[in-house]
Order: sequence, then C-alpha cells, then structure tokens
Amino acid sequence: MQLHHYLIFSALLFAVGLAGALTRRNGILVLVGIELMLNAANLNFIAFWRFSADPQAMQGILFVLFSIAIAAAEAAVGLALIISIYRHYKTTNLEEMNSLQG
Amino acid sequence: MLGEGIIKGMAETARNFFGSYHDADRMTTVQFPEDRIPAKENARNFPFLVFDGEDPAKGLRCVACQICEKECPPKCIYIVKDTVKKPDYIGKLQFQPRVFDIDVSVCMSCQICVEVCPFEAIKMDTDYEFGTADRFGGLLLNKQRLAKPNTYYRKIHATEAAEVDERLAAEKAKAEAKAKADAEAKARAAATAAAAKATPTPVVSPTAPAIAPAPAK
Amino acid sequence: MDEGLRSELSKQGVFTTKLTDLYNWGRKNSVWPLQFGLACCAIEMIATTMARYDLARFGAEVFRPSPRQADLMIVAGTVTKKMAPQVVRLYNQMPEPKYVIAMGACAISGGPFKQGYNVLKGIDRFIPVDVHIPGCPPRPEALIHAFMLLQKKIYAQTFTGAARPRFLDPAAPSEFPVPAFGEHDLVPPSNPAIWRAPKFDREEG
Amino acid sequence: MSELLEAPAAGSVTAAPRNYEILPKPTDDGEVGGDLLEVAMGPHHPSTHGVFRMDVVLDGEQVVKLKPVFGYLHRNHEKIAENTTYLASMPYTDRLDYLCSMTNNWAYALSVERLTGLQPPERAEYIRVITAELTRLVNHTCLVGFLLQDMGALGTPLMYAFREREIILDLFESLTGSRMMCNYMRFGGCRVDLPVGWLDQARSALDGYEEFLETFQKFLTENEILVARSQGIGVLPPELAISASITGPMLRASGVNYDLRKVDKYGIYDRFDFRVPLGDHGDVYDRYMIRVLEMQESVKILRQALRDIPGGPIVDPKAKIRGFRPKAGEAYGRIECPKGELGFYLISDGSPNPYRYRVRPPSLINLTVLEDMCLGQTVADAVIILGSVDIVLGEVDR
Amino acid sequence: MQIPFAIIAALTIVAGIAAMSLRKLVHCALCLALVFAGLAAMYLQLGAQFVGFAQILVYIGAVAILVVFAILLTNSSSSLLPTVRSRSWVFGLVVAVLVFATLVKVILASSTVAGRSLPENPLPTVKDLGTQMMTYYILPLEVMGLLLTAATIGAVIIAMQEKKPVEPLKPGSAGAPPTHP
Amino acid sequence: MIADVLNGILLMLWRVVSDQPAPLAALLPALPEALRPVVSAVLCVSPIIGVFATLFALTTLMERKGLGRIQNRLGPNRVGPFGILQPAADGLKMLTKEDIIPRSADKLVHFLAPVALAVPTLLAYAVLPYGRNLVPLDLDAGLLFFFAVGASTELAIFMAGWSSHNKYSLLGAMRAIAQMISYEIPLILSAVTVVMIAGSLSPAHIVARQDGFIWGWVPHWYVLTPWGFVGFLIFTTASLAESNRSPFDLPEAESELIAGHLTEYSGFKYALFFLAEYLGMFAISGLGVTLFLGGWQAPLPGLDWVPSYLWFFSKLILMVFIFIWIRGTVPRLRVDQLLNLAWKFLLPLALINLFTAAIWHFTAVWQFPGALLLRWLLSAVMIGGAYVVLGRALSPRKKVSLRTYRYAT
Amino acid sequence: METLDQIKSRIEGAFPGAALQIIPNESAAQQPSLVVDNASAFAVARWLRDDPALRLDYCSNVSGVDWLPAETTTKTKVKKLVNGVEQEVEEVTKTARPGYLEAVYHLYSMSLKHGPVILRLRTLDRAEQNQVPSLTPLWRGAEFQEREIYDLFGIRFDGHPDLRRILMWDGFVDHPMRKDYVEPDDYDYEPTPHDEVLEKAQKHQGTEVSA
Repeated sequence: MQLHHYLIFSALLFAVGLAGALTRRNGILVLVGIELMLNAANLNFIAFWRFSADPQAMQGILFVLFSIAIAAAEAAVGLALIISIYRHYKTTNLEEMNSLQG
Repeated sequence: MLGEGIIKGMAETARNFFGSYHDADRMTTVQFPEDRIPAKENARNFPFLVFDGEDPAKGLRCVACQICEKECPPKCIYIVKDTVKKPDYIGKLQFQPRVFDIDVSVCMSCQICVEVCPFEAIKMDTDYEFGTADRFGGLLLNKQRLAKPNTYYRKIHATEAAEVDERLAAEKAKAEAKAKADAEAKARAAATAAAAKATPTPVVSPTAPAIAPAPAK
Repeated sequence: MDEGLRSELSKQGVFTTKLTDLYNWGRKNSVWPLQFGLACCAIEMIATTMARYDLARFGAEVFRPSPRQADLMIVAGTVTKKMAPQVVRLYNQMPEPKYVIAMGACAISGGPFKQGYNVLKGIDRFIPVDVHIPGCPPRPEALIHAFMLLQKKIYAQTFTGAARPRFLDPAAPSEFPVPAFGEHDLVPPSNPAIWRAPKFDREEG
Repeated sequence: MSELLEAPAAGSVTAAPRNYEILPKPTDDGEVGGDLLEVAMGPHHPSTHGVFRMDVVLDGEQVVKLKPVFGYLHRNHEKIAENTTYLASMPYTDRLDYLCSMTNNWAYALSVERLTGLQPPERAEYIRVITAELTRLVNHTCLVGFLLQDMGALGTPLMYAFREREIILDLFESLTGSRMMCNYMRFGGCRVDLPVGWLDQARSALDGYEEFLETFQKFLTENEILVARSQGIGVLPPELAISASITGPMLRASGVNYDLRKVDKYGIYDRFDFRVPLGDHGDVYDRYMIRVLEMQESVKILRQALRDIPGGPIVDPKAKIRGFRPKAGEAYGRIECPKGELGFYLISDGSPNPYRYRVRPPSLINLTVLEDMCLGQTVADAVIILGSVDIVLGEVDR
Repeated sequence: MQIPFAIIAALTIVAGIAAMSLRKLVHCALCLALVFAGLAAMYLQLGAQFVGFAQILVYIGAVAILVVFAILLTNSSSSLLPTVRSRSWVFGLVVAVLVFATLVKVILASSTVAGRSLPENPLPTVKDLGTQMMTYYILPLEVMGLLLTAATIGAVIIAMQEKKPVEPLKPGSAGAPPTHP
Repeated sequence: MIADVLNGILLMLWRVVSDQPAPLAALLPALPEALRPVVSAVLCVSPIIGVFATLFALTTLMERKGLGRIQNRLGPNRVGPFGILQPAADGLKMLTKEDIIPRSADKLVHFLAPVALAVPTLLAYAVLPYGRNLVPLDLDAGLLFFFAVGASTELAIFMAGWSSHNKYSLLGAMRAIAQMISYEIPLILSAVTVVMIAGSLSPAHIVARQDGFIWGWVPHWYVLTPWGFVGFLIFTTASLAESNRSPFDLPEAESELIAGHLTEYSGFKYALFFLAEYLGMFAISGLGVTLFLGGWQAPLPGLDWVPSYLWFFSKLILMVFIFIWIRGTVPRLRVDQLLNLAWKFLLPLALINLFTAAIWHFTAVWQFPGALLLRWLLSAVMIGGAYVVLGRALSPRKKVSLRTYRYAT
Repeated sequence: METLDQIKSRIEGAFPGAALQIIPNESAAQQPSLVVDNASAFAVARWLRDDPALRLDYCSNVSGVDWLPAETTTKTKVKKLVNGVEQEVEEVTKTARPGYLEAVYHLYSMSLKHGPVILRLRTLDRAEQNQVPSLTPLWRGAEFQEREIYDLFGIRFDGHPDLRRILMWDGFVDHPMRKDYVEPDDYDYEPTPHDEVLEKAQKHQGTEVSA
C-alpha cells in the first residue's frame, strides 16, 4: 500500500462530494456533499500521519479529531438552518429560496 | 422522595415472586386439563333434557309444550311435537318431542328455559368442553345428545335435583291420590247411580288427568 | 405412526422425528394470539391469560398487538357489520400459517344478537375458522380446551396430499376480500367462496 | 354551585356558575395537514378497551384534535329488546356492561318495578345491595388494572386485579351459576336464594379483599411514575362535568357530590353508613383514587349488609314469570352502577313487549368530554385519560 | 492490505456516489452513513483506532441521525421533485471533474508522495493521545468545547419553533363564555 | 498432525476451563499457517454467538417464567420438561413463518434494517472480557468501540421505522432514536467516571483495576464506592433506556404505538429484531458488570477456584434478572418525562458524579486515620445532596404528591 | 320539587306563547311529562335550567320514540232520527293520528338533587318535517344522545354542533330503530326457526329458489 492510493481515493471522494454539492437542489444534500468533502480531507490527514516518518507525533490524528468535532457542530448548525428556512419557505429546494423578504 | 414508591412496588412484586414458590395463595394457577376447579353446584352452561329411568326414548320428562321455545330469548330451541302420545318409562301415555334441537352456537346460557319449564324437564348442564371444528354438525345438539338421566342431574346439581325430585314425588303422590279419589268417587257415583237407577240425575264424571302434572296448554 | 405408539416410544427414550413432526411441533407449541378483543368474550379471554387459568403454560401468553407477528386470531365477541371489514383486514395482515378461533356464540353465529340489524351472523361468513367454542361467554377452561384442540389439529397437519392445510395449498388464497359498507348491509353479505349454508336435513326421531 | 362542592376545591369555586355551553372547538376540519399527523387509533388498538376508535390529530406528540368514533359494537340491544318480552331482555342487560352484570340487572329490574309497582322483599333488597357492591369492587379493581396496563405496567397490576376478581366471580358463580353473565335479578326480587354457606364465603372473601386493597395501594399509589403520569392529566372541571352529564366516579373525582345511592336512596341504601369520596382536581389520579376509596366504602357497605341480611322470601309474590304485561305507561329508573348512572327508560303499551326500551349508558355519555380532556395532552396521556374514563364498549354502543 | 483497501474504497465510493445521486433523500442519508462507515474502516486499517471509533460515534451516531431527522422534519422524504438536479448541474459536474483531475495530477507529480510506503515505527496508544491532548493541545481542546457548546445552543435557538400550545384544561380554567344560539 | 491438532484442542479447552492464559495459543501452532487467522476468528466468534444465543433463549424463558411468578402464575411449562423447549418451539415457528413485506414499504431498507441492527450489536461483544483470559479483542480503545457500535444501532431502528411506511412505525422509531441519543449521554458519562478512575479505555484493564479486596473481604469493585454506586444506578437506568426495556419501552409502547418500529415486521426478521434487542441488553449488562461489578472477579476471597467466566455470567444474569423484575413492576414513562429524566436529572447527576469521583481520586492521598470514612462522607453528601435537589426539581409541579381526599356523607 | 302542573303554569307565565301539554303517566312510576312546542322549546329548556327553584342542570337521558300513525276510535252517543224515531245511537268516529317522532329529555338537578322533569319534543311527521331544536347547547350531555337519535330514528336536531351518524356507518341510509324498519335479509342459515324467524327464513329460501 502506498500513500498515493489513499490520496487519490480521497480526491475521488472529494470530487464526488463537490459534484453532489454543486448539482443537487436540496439544501440537505448540499450539506451532505460538504460533509463528504470534509471527510475526504480528514482521510488525507490520517494518511499523511500514518505515512509520516514519526507516527508518534500525533498532529494528524489530533487534527482529525478536532475536525470531526467541528464537522459535528457544522452539521448541527447547518441542519438547524435548513429546518428554520424550511419553516419559512416550506421547501428545502435551494433554487426556490431566492427571496430575501422575511 | 424519588424512587421510594418504585422500591415499595418492587418489594411487593418480589414478595409475590418468592411467595409463589411456597404460598398456595400466591400461586393461583389451576393447571386446567389435569386439575380442574370443582364445578359450583349452581353452575350452568348449556341446557339438557332430563329423563327418568334408563331409556331416554321413553323417560323424557319433556312433553313438547314448546314454552321454552317461545320464551328462549335468542330463539335457539326448535321443537317438533309428536302427533301421537307414547308411553313413558312407567307406561303412561305422553306427548314427546319428535325433534328437540338446541343450537348451542346461539344459546346464551341464560337459564330462562329452565325457569319457564313447568315440567322440570330441561335443566342446565355444567359441561363446557364443546369446542369443535365442525360448525354445522357439532354445535346443533339434538334430542339424543341433550337427553341425560336424572342420576346425572342429581350428580351435578345435588341440592336442586333433590328438591325437584321431592316436588315431583309430591305432585305425583297428589295426582295419584287425586286419581284414586276420583276413581273412588267414580265408583261411588257408579254405585249410587246403579243404586238409584230410577232417579235420572245427570252424572258428572270428573276426568282424571292423563299425566301426572297438569299440562299447561 | 399413531400418537399412542409415539408417546410410548418417547417414554422409553426413543424419539422418532420426522421433519413434518418437528415443523408441526414448533408451530403447535408457539401459537401467539393477536391481542384483539371485541366484546364480552374478550374479558374471559383476558381472564384465561390471567393467573388462575394461565394460558402461558402453553406458551401462548405472548399476545401480539400487531397482526404481523401473530399466529392466532381469537375472535372473541360479537362481530358487528361495522367491525367485520376490520376483522377481515386484520386477518389478511397476519402472516401464514394463521389460525382462527371463533370464541363465543356471537363470533360463531351472531349468537343472542343474531337478530340484530348490525350483527354479522358468524365470522366464518368472511374468514375460515379452525375451532368454534360455543358459550356466552365460554368459560376460560373452554378456551383452553379449544386451544388444545387447535394444537392437536396443527400437529396432525401434513405437508402434502389433499388434506394439507390451506396455507400449503398454493391455489388457496391467504387473503380474503374485505366487505364494503353498503346502504343497508355489507356488500357482499357473505363470502360465497368460503361460506355456504348447508342444505338442512333434519334428522328426526 | 357552592352546595355542590362540599369544601372549597382548589381555586375553582366562584360565585357565578360557569357555563360550558358549546364546547370550545380549537381546531377546524380544514386545518389538518402540514406538520400535523392524523392517526386513527382503533377500532383494533391495544389501548382502546375494545373496539373503540379515536381519530386523533397530532402535532408531534400533542393531541390537537380527537374525535371518538363509535358503533363497532352496536349490537342492537334496544331493537332486540323491543321485539321480545320484558323478561327475555334481562339476560341481554348482562351483556351491556359485561363487567358488571349484576348492577345492569338491578337497573333494569328497578325500572320495570317502577313501571309495574312490584316491590322486592327485604331479603332480596339486601342481596341486591351485596351483589351490586361486589360488582363495584370487581369493576373498580379491573379498571385500576386496565388503567395501569394502559400506562404500560406489564400486566402485573392487571393480574393481581384479576386474581381478586376470580374470588368474587366464584361467589357469583356459586350464587347464580355463571361467572360473568349472572342474569340474576327478576322483577320484584331475585332468581334464587343464597346457597348454604354463601354468606360465610362472602365474608371471608371480603377479609381477603381488604388486605388486597391495602397491598394494592402500597404497590401502586405511591409509585412515582404513576403519580407523575396521572396528576394534572385530563383535568375535568366540575362545571363542565355537570353540563356534560358526567356521572359516577368521574363526576365525583371532579368534586361534585352526586351519588345516586345517596340522592335517590334506591333500594335500601339509606340504611347503610357510608361516605362518598370526592376529588379536588378532577385529573386522572383523582379518578384512580376515587375508585380506590370507593372500594373501601363498598367494603364497608358489604360488611353491614352481610351482618344485617334478614331471612324471608326473595321475590314479590305478585311477580309473574310468564304472561307478564305491564299496564300502558312509562318509567325511567336509574341506579348508581360502577361506571355512573345507568338508567332504563321503558314505555309500555300494555303488550308483553316493551314499546320503547332505552338504555342510558354512562360509558357513552362520560365520553362526551373525552376530547376536552385530551386536547393539549400527549398521545400517551390520551390513552390513560380514556382508560380513566372507564368505558365498556358493550354499553357505549349497545 | 491491497484487497481490503480496494474493497473498502470501492464500497465507499459507490456509497458516496449513491448518496449524492439517489432520488429518495432517506436513501441518500443511509448511503452517507455507509460512506462514514467505510472511512472509519479505512482509519482502522491505517492504525488510527481512536479516530476510527470517534468517526463511527460522531458521524454515524450523530451526524447521520441529524441528517435523517432534518429530512423527516422538512418532509422532503415523501415529496419527490420532478428533477433532483439543479439547473446548473452540468457546470457543477464539470467543475468536480476538473478538480479531481487537477488533484490526481498533483498527487502523481508530487515527489514527496510518490512511492512512500508504511514506516515501521510503533503507533501511539490512546494514553499517548490523551496525554498530548491534555497537555500540548489543551487550548485547542478548550476552544473546541466552547465552540461545540455555542454551536449546540445556536442550533437549538435557530431550530426552535415558537408556537402557541393547545392549553389543557386546568382546574378552574374557564371555557368559552356562554353563547346561546 | 491430526494428533497435534487434537492435542491442541484439548489443551485449549483445558486452558479455558481452568482459566489459564492464552487458550488460543495452545491450538494455533498446531495448525498450518494459512488456516490460523480463520480458525482464530471462528474460535473467537462462534462461542460468543453460541453462548449468547443460548442465553437469549434461556432469558426469554426466564423472563416469561419470572414474570409469571411475579404475577402468581406458572408461565410456560408444557413444552419439554419445565417448558425449557419453549424457546426452541418459538424459534422454529418464527423461522417457518411467512415473511410479509408491506406493499408500500421500501423493500431493500426493510430487509436490511434487522441486519443493520444485529451486526453492530454482535460487534459490541468483541471487547468484553468474559473471563480472566477471555477477551476476544483487547482493544486499547475498547470502551469507545463499544459505544461507537452501540450508537450505530440507532440508524437501524430508524431504517426499520421509516421503511415500513406506517405511522406507528415511524413514530416508534423517532421515539426510539430520541430516547437512545438522550440516554447515551448519561450512559457514557457514567462510564467516563470509571475510565477516569481506572485510567484506561480498555475493558480488560478496567476489570484488572478492580482486583483485590479491602480489609481482605470487601471486593474492590467500583460499585462499592459512593461515586461508583451512583454511577452504577445511572448506568443501569440509562441501559434500561438504551435497550428499550420497561419503564422506557416507549418505542414499542403497545398501548400507544402497537409495536412501534416493529409493527410491520413478521417472521424471521421480527425474530432477528427480538434477538438483537436481547443481545443488546446482554451486551450493555455485560459492560455494566465490567465497569462497576468487577467483571469476572470473584465476590469474595477464596472463591478464585471458580472459573472466572462463571462469575461474569452470573453477574450478567443477575443484572438481567433485575431488568425483568423492574419490567414486572413499573408502568411506563411519558416521552417528555423520559427526556426530562435524561436531561434534567441523569445528566446533571452524572456530571456531579464525575466531579465527586475526581474528589475521591484526589483525596486518595489522605493517609490520616479515618480518612476513608471522611472520603465516604464527603462523597456521599455531595452526591446525595445532588440527588435530593435534582429529584425535587424533576417533579413537573411542586404539588405532585400524595393527596388527601374529602368525603361527603 | 314542584309538581309538573305548577311548573307548567310558571312556564306559561314566563312564556305566554308557548304551547304546553302534560302527558299523564298511568304507570306506577308516576312520571308525567311535558310536551313543548318546537318554537319555544329552547327558551323553555333554558328557563328550566336557569330557574333558581328548579336548576335542572343535569340532562340525564335523551331517548327517541317512534310513534307510528295510528287510528283512535272514539265512541260517542248521538241522538239521531232512525226511521223517524229519535234514538240514542253509538257513533264511531275514527280519527287518524299522524305518526311522529319524539325526543324525550329526562332532566334532573344536581345542585338541588331533585327531578326528574320530563320534556318531550315532537316532530311534525316521520318523513320530511322531522326536526326539533337541539338542546345540546344547553346540556353538553345531550350531544352523543341526540346524534344517536338522529342516527337510529332520523330526527334532525337544529342547532346540534356535530350532527352525524354515530353508531352506523356514514353510507347507511335507514333509521333502524323506527318501528317500520326492515332488516337486511341474511337468514340463510337458521337451524332453529320459529315465529317471525321462520317466516323470514322461508322468505329468504323462497327468494333464493326463484333467483
């Protein structure tokens, strides 16, 4: 196993997430796409940590742990926003949320 | 205090749990097919027809008066009266039901047929094991299945049957006494009539009842 | 092999088992009733599961609230015309093999209420019934007796042959049409495919 | 109103009676949809005590609308009774409220006695009181069991309740022959006299019952979950209760002192010393407790009745079994059955069959306020509120 | 090592594509959970035990559930739109492909990455991780805690719905005033 | 070769029975290199499945009979001697029952849900130490693993509820998820207390830390400390909720929601759910035993000759019995009360308990006479006070109490 | 409590336009009842509820009664010339009473603990003009009972908040408690028929043969 396998896999996952976030209309799925991209990035950290010369230096792992926590916070706030918007517009379709008036 | 009541409740259930192993009051299960709760003397389920003597074809007390058929609330009794009188177990002529069917799939075990019967002919059985897969055949009880001897009646409802027997015996004795008196009176009347053949007095001959208890017709 | 010989053998420690027997043994000893009561008989049905009679001894106290997990439907009480479609629907929702006990006069024939305009004269007009228990209401012992009758019936079932049970016959339906509410009565008033009044031939004597 | 409420109830007594004329209807039919969830609970649902149906509209778990739907056990009792004789209806009354056949019998017998002027002899009156109070014990015990079942206790209280019920049913069976459907009372008396030794059996059963009531209380009444689940739930204000013709323990739980045993003094209830427990909150807990306390009072009545019962005949000699034809006229007789006021309204036209036979079912009328009590509560509360109303479908739908 | 990696990678990618392209949103959410599980497996394979378990706990146990709840709360599970793609979906796809191509090119071209394989050094234990976190990284940890708290409160406030509840009857509460027809 | 293998098997069994270390190592060298991982995996997994499936069968029977005894009746006793074949009959029937998939259901998800529930539940067994030398997978972060796989069962329940396309199912699933998420927090926090004291996330290590006896006869189990006792109570309450047992069986509340998320499941899939639910209960009880009740340690000195796994399983059965006992006694909570209990009572209590444990830990340096008593008192006052205050605050109204009633004569 | 006559005269004082009629009751119960005309029924009922001496706050029972059209024969002795001779002749006059439906309310007082006062409301006929005013706005307890009467007897209650069928299903058209209701024919299995059941069963089998 070599490092670039992981990196290419992570890039692929990132691209899938990006494509999803850009092509789907539903706000929740856009958030899901972002979540995938974040995860792809996390995989990079882990891979680099594992293939680094000194795994005892745990920056990679710690970074991912913090990132996971941030992702959880992000998901909570993002989904709360979507629910709140849904209450207002009665839709989760991003293209219909084009009016600024409250 | 939070939790106190729950602990009390759990103590109660624990008491029942352990009690069920040594305390008969706390293990109330009667294991049915093997053990049975003794039938209460008054217990009733479905009616049966009482017959005296040995032969149900002869000894049936029922005289097909059809009162129970009329009074039965769910109308589950069906009687066809015989056209001729037949001798009963002591040889007295009586009407008998040619058909006596009870549809136990309808019967509500209310005992009203027993109450209205003037002949003590229909009584309540205590048997309850009537479950069957045969809807049409198994639940329509005919005369053969309904007829049960008086000894059986005495077995399941001892007190009540004793009273009934006593009453029937008293009625019978009364009827016999009356018949006897009538016969005597008749003989006497005949004698007086024979004695006073010359005096044309109209003879009133009281008719003796054909059957022991007067049929309510 | 008849029952007597088998029980004799099992007493001697010889277990003779066929696949059918095993299958029937499993079904017979694990009959889970649907938690479903209609009227007066339901109280006696509950009483049957209670401490004095304890239907649990037969492994049948597992009253399932959802028809999907039930094997046995105890039709306990009067089936009114307003209720009949629901009963049929519930029966349809049960998975095969399923059994029905008609408990009490009302469920068998409408019972004392059969002359009523809103009372169905017997649930067997719409669904097949395995065991009938007369009585109004039947005593709890009568229900246990009928339950054991059903167990015997299950144990005697065979995989093949003309006498095989309905659920093993691919041609036989496992769902039955649900009657609709009409202007005066249920439409149809009975399911002619499973219920036909017998030609009445009264034996006299 | 103040004479109704013997003592000031918690902040509810005002000088002017409040009117609950037309129920406040917080929701319209057109509103359902969106976030609201419509659930039809029943007619086959484990919580509805039979074939009752509640069409519930939920907002999350909260009930915003609840419509009871009846008729799944409409067995045409009244129509059948109008086509048959007076006596033949007696076994049918057993099947009205099938937990309390004795009180149903009594209510019907009482109405016919009102219609015809038959007068049951004293012994029969005592037997009626004894059987009716035993019935009350059975009904209330079972109700508490079912209520706890609805609350989710896994059958244990119900099992204990039915254990005691069996003891009383044994008494009924040895008296009348049947466990549930006693068909015992007759116009102007009772059907059979007490068997030998029955009174002693009843006394010892009563001793056991008192002990059971104590342990049952210990087992349940203090349970925090029961208290938390039932206090403040399904509140029924007394004014609404009166307006909606609520009767029985449910009415008294709302603090209204109206017990037909005291008001009408039917039978011989004026001879007994007993009290009528009243609740101050009208919630599920009060309804549960009122029933428990009523059982204690019933035990008290039973003790007196079993002590004082005289000998003598059990049927009015004027009563006939066959050929019973009351004079033309009408009568309404009512008694305090365990669920409330059970009345029979009879119109006779002089024929053997009643011209009009009407049952005033307490269970049905007590359901009038079901929606009012459930609104704003959660669906789990609605289930126990229904349980605390104490309905039997045989009587609701007849 | 190769075969398990291939299986996990293929499954994860397929699940990822499914999560981004299925029509029913609940299916998307379930596939998302599958992606998370695949990634967790990959972390475990790489020896990052703690992170792998944390990934399962947080992503499957919390984020996926949150997504599912959001889907149900916004009622998007039942309403099937005529099309699920946005108007500019071609553009999005092109961008994604371009990004992927660039990344792959960079990875393959990089000299630091190329040909690097696993070192033989021992892996840190959970205890080491804890020690590091509680000493050197204590400040980020505290900040993270603060952030999480803030995010939770914020999410609750945003999603809170003000509505007037149906008041249950209370003792003494009056109903409607009498209105005679 | 074959003799070696047989010898190895016998040696392995002997090591298991006599509680000796490394039973697997006795067999593996006798096998060819290629077979070793497979055999090792099979030998780890199959006993777990076998033992716990048997335990499941016995527990269902024990539950039915125990509830029966609580309710003054006998319970199943007709199938086989004392009814012990009842679970076999039930299983056989379930296997042969028709499997209904509702027409409107999402068929794939409906099919996958029971699997998705059963697999993580089984995974959780990997890290429990069943005996002195019986840990299938001695992970460094074993506890985290346990909670991680436990958390993933929520999704399976959601799958079951959503795919059935039934209102009751969905409501039940939502309730289940809300409940499981809420109670996971006090559950984890009460476990964290132990982790903090033991200084390890490895279950085997935690059990090892509970070795020995105070004053020679009081076992060194965490449940016998004030914080440990309260932690154990919190853990038990939360695990009741996690395994959807009464009084927290709201997701399947039959008087409200028919059978919750299981409403539309029949036949084998239902059996699988049933199995998974019980397995989850065993797993979480096993964790409770490991964390608080000293795992496989003997309760009294001198009982070490009894194989350690027997202690583990007897403690496990004791916990299961308590679960059954509770089930036979209490009514069910309402949803809001359930969540209030988690968030307003258990969570603060667990936090205070954590703090108490910290104090307990740092006062361990006290060496003066009566130090233990003082530590005990201090902790008990802290945690007891919190219990009283929180318990008072939990009551929805101040007036929820027993009432007195008035009578009219 | 006052007698019904006293109540009637007080009502007549309060509502001069009200047409009241007391129906005597021959039975032992001695419960006479008061027929109120539909126009003033609601006002009278409210007066009964609110009058301080009566306070009939509790409507216990509401029943429907179906009175079929009937002929009452009255015999009067009339002096007539028969064959030129004045004779006292009994003349039979037949008056056809039209059928009507009736709602009977049993009112009690919970506060004063007396009762009953029985109120009868009558429809004009059994077909179209089958409405009476609903008393549900006065007593909630009448709600389900009036619905039931609507369902089973077909009396329409004006002013009832929720007048739907209650016991039978919505598509049902008949009113089964009426005396002339004909039950649906399902007499295909009657093993114990007699009287009217026999007739119906025979009729059923007859139709089956012809069909």
